[in-house]
Amino acid sequence: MGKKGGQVLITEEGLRHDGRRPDELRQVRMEVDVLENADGSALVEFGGTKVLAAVYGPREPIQKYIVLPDKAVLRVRYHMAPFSTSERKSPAPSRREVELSKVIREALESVVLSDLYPRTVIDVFIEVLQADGGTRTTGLTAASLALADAGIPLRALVGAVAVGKIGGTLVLDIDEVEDNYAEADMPVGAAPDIGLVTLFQINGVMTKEEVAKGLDMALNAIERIVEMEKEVLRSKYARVGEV
Amino acid sequence: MGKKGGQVLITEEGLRHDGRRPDELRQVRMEVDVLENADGSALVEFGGTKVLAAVYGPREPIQKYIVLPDKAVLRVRYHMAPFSTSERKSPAPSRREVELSKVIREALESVVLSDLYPRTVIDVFIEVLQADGGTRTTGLTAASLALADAGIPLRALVGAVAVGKIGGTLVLDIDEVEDNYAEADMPVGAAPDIGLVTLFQINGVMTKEEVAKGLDMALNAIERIVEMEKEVLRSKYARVGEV
Amino acid sequence: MGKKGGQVLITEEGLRHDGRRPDELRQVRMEVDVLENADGSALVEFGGTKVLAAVYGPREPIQKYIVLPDKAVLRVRYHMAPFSTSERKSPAPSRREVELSKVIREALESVVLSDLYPRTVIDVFIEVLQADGGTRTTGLTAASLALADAGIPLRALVGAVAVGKIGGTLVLDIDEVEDNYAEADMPVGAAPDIGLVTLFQINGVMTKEEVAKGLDMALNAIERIVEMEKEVLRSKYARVGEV
Amino acid sequence: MSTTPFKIPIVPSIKRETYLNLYSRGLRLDNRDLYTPRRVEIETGVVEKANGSALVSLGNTKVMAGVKIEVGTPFRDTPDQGVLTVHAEFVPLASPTFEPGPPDENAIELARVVDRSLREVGAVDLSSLVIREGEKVWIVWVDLYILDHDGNLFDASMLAAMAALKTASLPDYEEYETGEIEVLRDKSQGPLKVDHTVVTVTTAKIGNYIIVDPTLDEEAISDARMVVAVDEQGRIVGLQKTGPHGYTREELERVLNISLSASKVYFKSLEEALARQG
Amino acid sequence: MSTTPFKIPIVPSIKRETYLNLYSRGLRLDNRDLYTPRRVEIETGVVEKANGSALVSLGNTKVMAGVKIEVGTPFRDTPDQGVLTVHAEFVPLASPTFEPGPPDENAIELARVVDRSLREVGAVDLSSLVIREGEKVWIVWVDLYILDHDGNLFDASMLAAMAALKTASLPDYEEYETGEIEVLRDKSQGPLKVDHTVVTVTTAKIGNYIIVDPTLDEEAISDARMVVAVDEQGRIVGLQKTGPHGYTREELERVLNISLSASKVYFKSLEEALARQG
Amino acid sequence: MSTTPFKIPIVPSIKRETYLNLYSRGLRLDNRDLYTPRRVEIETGVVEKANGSALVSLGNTKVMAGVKIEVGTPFRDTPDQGVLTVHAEFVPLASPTFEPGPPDENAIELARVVDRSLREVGAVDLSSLVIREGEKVWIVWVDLYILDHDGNLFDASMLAAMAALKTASLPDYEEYETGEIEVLRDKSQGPLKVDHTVVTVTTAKIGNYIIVDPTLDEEAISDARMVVAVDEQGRIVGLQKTGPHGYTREELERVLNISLSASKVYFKSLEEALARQG
Repeated sequence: MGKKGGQVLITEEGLRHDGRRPDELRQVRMEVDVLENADGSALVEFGGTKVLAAVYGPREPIQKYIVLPDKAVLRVRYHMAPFSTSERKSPAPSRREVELSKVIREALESVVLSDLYPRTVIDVFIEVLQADGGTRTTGLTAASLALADAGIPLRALVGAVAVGKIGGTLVLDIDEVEDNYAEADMPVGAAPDIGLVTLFQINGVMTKEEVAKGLDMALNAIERIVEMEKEVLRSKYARVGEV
Repeated sequence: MGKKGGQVLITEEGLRHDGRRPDELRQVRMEVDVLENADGSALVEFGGTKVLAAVYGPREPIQKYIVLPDKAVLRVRYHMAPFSTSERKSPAPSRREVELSKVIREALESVVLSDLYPRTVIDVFIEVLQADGGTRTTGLTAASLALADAGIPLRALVGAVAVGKIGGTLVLDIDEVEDNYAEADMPVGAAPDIGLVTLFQINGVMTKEEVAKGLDMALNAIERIVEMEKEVLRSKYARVGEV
Repeated sequence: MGKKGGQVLITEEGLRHDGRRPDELRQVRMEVDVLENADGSALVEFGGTKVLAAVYGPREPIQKYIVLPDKAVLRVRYHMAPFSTSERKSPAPSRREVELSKVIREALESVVLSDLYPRTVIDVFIEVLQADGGTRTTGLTAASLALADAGIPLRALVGAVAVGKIGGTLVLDIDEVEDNYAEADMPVGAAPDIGLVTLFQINGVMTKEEVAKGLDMALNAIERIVEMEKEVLRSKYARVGEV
Repeated sequence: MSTTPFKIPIVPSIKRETYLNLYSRGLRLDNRDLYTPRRVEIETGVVEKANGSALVSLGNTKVMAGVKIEVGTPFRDTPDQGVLTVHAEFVPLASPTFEPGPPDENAIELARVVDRSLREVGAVDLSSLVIREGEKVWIVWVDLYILDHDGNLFDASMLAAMAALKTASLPDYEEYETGEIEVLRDKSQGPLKVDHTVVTVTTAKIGNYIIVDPTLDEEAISDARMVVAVDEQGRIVGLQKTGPHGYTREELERVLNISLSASKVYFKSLEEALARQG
Repeated sequence: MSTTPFKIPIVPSIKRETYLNLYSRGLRLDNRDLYTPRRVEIETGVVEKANGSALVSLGNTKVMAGVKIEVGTPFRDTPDQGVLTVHAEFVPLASPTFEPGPPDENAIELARVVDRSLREVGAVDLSSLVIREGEKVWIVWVDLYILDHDGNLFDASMLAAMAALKTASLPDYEEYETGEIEVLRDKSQGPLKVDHTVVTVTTAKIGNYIIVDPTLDEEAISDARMVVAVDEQGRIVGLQKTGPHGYTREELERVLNISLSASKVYFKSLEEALARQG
Repeated sequence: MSTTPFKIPIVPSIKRETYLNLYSRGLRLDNRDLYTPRRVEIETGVVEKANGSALVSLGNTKVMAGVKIEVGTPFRDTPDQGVLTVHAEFVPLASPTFEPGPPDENAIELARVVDRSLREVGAVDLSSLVIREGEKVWIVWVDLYILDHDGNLFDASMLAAMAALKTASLPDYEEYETGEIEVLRDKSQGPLKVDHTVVTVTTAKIGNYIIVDPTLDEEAISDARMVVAVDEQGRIVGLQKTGPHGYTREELERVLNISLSASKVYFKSLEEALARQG
């Protein structure tokens, strides 16, 4: 039952290697407006995973030919700092980073009201400062906050979290140790206020029933994550209001 | 007499390792209109060598600055599929592929009536699916057919074949095994209807007399190859006519 | 006192491994107008170090977007020939070459009267043909000569030389052997006629007093170097005048 | 950096209306119903020089897969396993929008989804690919070559990869005293050991409709697509949402059901092709 | 090819006048005097996965440094020494003018100046980094990550590099019979051996004024800058003139004096931060 | 992708007429006849750090060749041979049309034609370059550096390569107990073993004329060019048609005759230069 390489991943009491219950998130920390130059920025931490996101735009791109006549073009870069991983990561973008940049961009496309800004680009830069599992979901959450912080009109906020399957048990928000031994990893990103799942992947083997149960766990948690996002944005605007 | 590495390349009877006579082509197969999206396409096989060519254009290029005011720009890419060779080939273009793209483009420049389409590009994409000797000549033949299939006006059709020198004997249409042991390899491409040789290379050591004799062999064969091209194109148009 | 790896770098008499005194330059050779196509060119040798520089421009760049409305853009490439170094150097630009291209460009920016040629570029290409220490200073000297040879108006000519610190002794114009054992290397480029130091680096450990003394040595030598530059340019124009 | 596609022609809304209208009557432009893939043709052994190969047509979409098996070094953390690598090329002859150059984000996504779907379920038995543990293993290269693009590259590519792998043979080798391994390309040790069969089912969401195996035109008007990888036991062995829009919770359930059901068509096509080959 | 910057907005001459006016009264826009750096904040241990790390704020400029220590091969001509490598990324979130892609000439110059200033004085004891002479040594990677650019990246980067190195610990390892080395990332052998402390002091020349620690606005109106690296003994351990203009002989003397004096502020900030960490 | 050159200025047809007119009288603009190359100057030993070097002027065309000999690994299929590698750089100082960057198709074609012409006839005795069979051999790098481009880079490059190779010396080496080889760059084992001398003769076809050694202006108005490599025995050891147009069967015969005849001029220049060199 989830015991590989000498590591007990789920105890007899049903607790995880770090003491969490199956449906428990790691400690989540969110902060917005953490950078000076960017139009919007956010730092989001899920346990040991730390991700910074910054937004520039809407602005005119240097390469004029990439604009669209009827809406803003969204550009997203998901990138890992060389010191963010166990072994030093080369700063050149890996195939994994290329794929995740696309997956995160497509998870944001439907919430950004890009029709309001034709002939511009909106740039979202995501930097993973420390990777301990769930970097794409943490990155998507940070990107959503940074977009809101930049004042870009959004249909809804997006939150994200991964569900893992370990020794047949579904667990929420898996960390790197768990991910290494999981039978499946299912990252989910959603905008609960408009009822849409905008990021969805499965890596591993699951039954249809497990997928359904995992989706429930993830969506439930995402509601709480998006509530936290709202709280953080509210307190920022409160703070701004006070000045 | 052409016996290296335990391989008898020319028997006492003057036959080659696959039973061909010195001036015999491998089995040649040609087909046009094999792809849906391309404006013209062709698949040509010389024995185990299989090459696909596709033509797009005349069309406007994305990079506007490459056009010419008085004629179409011809762009040719000769490329080998990673699985086409004995050892897997990296898909990044090699120096050899860069050179052969140029050699094939220059072999086509004089037959394409590019003056008819100023400010456009005509793209010719050649993919070697299986390499068993003579890929450049097979590729040029396929490109000629694909251009005709695309309806691009041509001064004449081009056909091509290589002559090899093995143990002092000149042989037509050498395959990979023969090429590995040949003293020289002489690819020739020509447009017999206008009497022009448009591709000509020698790799190896030959006397002036051998070159002359080899050219005769090649040009003789190319007449037959171009006849086959015409036949294939005729039956296609016949077929189209019937519809 | 400067004796490492069995090599005596400064003798008891205060002479260097090649017999020079501490404040003595290597044999310097300068020639201008050595290339046909370039608008200006120069070959400069300091001992075994040989550097060729060529200037094209002011001219319109192919990429139109790089121009400036109020002055010429200066582009400088410092590059080493593959055969210029002990071990063959890959022709792809190294990080060192990128940095030195910038350092040399910035050493030229203040002497080129670029305001006279808005919307153009001036290209300076520096090729190190043989590297025996002091290639950046020799390159800057050659670039200055080539600019003058191209007829580009300059505020002043630039000359350059490096000072090294070996076993505590400051020595002028260090060569590669000395550089390998030096405690510090201080390349200096200056335009004596307008009293400006335009290239200045220190690699190694020096006291403030050593820096001051080294600067004196370098600037003193640079006056002589610039005199040579003028002489070479004068005889060229004299020659031209005679024709 | 991933960028909103800006080169794609804007689809006239009239076209989308036409399609939606058809869907409302359970029909499609090519006379299929909403949940049936196009005609599948699978030919194997098309490149004799490869250790395995297949040419798959899915309607007008054509994908070639070639399997090459070479000797290499195992990954450090799996010294007792061979290596499986999937690579995809969108060669420019396949579409007016493809350009020469290194794989773009679409080609990379395609290769990685196929790769993960094979890897996670252990489709190829990597432990059977060890020559000398920790030192020399077989590297299985699967190269996907898109030859004609009329939509749904995922399903066609996965079918091609699977057909090529299931008909691939492992080359023999000779080991020299120096430890050097020479591959005997013309001699086979027997078939490559493939433990599971995987297909993907791609559906597009267009308005409120979920349709199986979209054509290029349908992809252009779709809101999003879902690629569901399924093994011969009906387990989900991979999944990727792709495209700009989202799905409701209820739509996700429908997509899974439709995909699991449609997967049977692909399994049947594969079986028949391999039996013919057999 | 190095090109005159052409994307930088032209600074209105009126702005420059305003600054010069302030300088003439010994003042700056942010109320500093000419020779005092902005407020320095140094936080270490910010990335637990790195062997050493630091986040430095110099006014609104923010730089993160991460030290990773890996096993590798020594250079051929120094078989008895480990390797120190400094790399800088101008990540695009730090400034509207930074673009994704490989390091440009500015990032390369920054990394190389920091690298040389550490290397030439022997700041890190490379001889303590040998595992098996000529074969296996520790490679110390210092990655500088610019997070917010408000001028003077050199000084902030050097402080971050130094703080990360001085708080870095060397991982333990296990040596197998095969000679293979496995890094035990969770176990430490003790601190990395750092023999010297280096800071850089960047001054800008604006008109006739030399000012310490320029902001981004001050860099935009400056004629040239000088980066002077100083060690704890007050020795000059590196120097780089950067920017398009030149210096008179007399200005160079002033710059050196000002820099040596200002270096003490940075040394104090470093000491305090490391003591707190202690 | 190879593209019809689009940056080259269109040659006014009047210019072509002028040249054709001259040719009809057996003359050229620089007073040569149709079949004589320009004045050849060959200087060897111009880069002392290289193992061999030469600077060749062919009229106003200038090419430098440097030979560097390093220790490396043989190709797997030729364990008993050293390696010869030819590389060409069109450095931007040579022509207003050359740009910095990796070699383009013209530079690659040039290098490959020179390489093949040397390799196919066995000009350099590769079997004399083995240090330890299958493990360590000498790699001979020939780097062609175009310094001034006034047409016919092929012939000038081949002359430079040949002069550099024929004056190159093989460095000595020391073998350590570990098997490591150290190159003793300052000591020579003796000359590099060169068994054959090869030159190329480039002709241009302009209208009905075939002319030897075209200048840049003549290349611009030419229909096509032929590069014929010839060895000291008068054998054809390589050939490359280059340029957009074709040749009749009869023209090919003429080209071969003209080229074989003109090759003698180049051989003589080479011999004289090498004799002078001693």
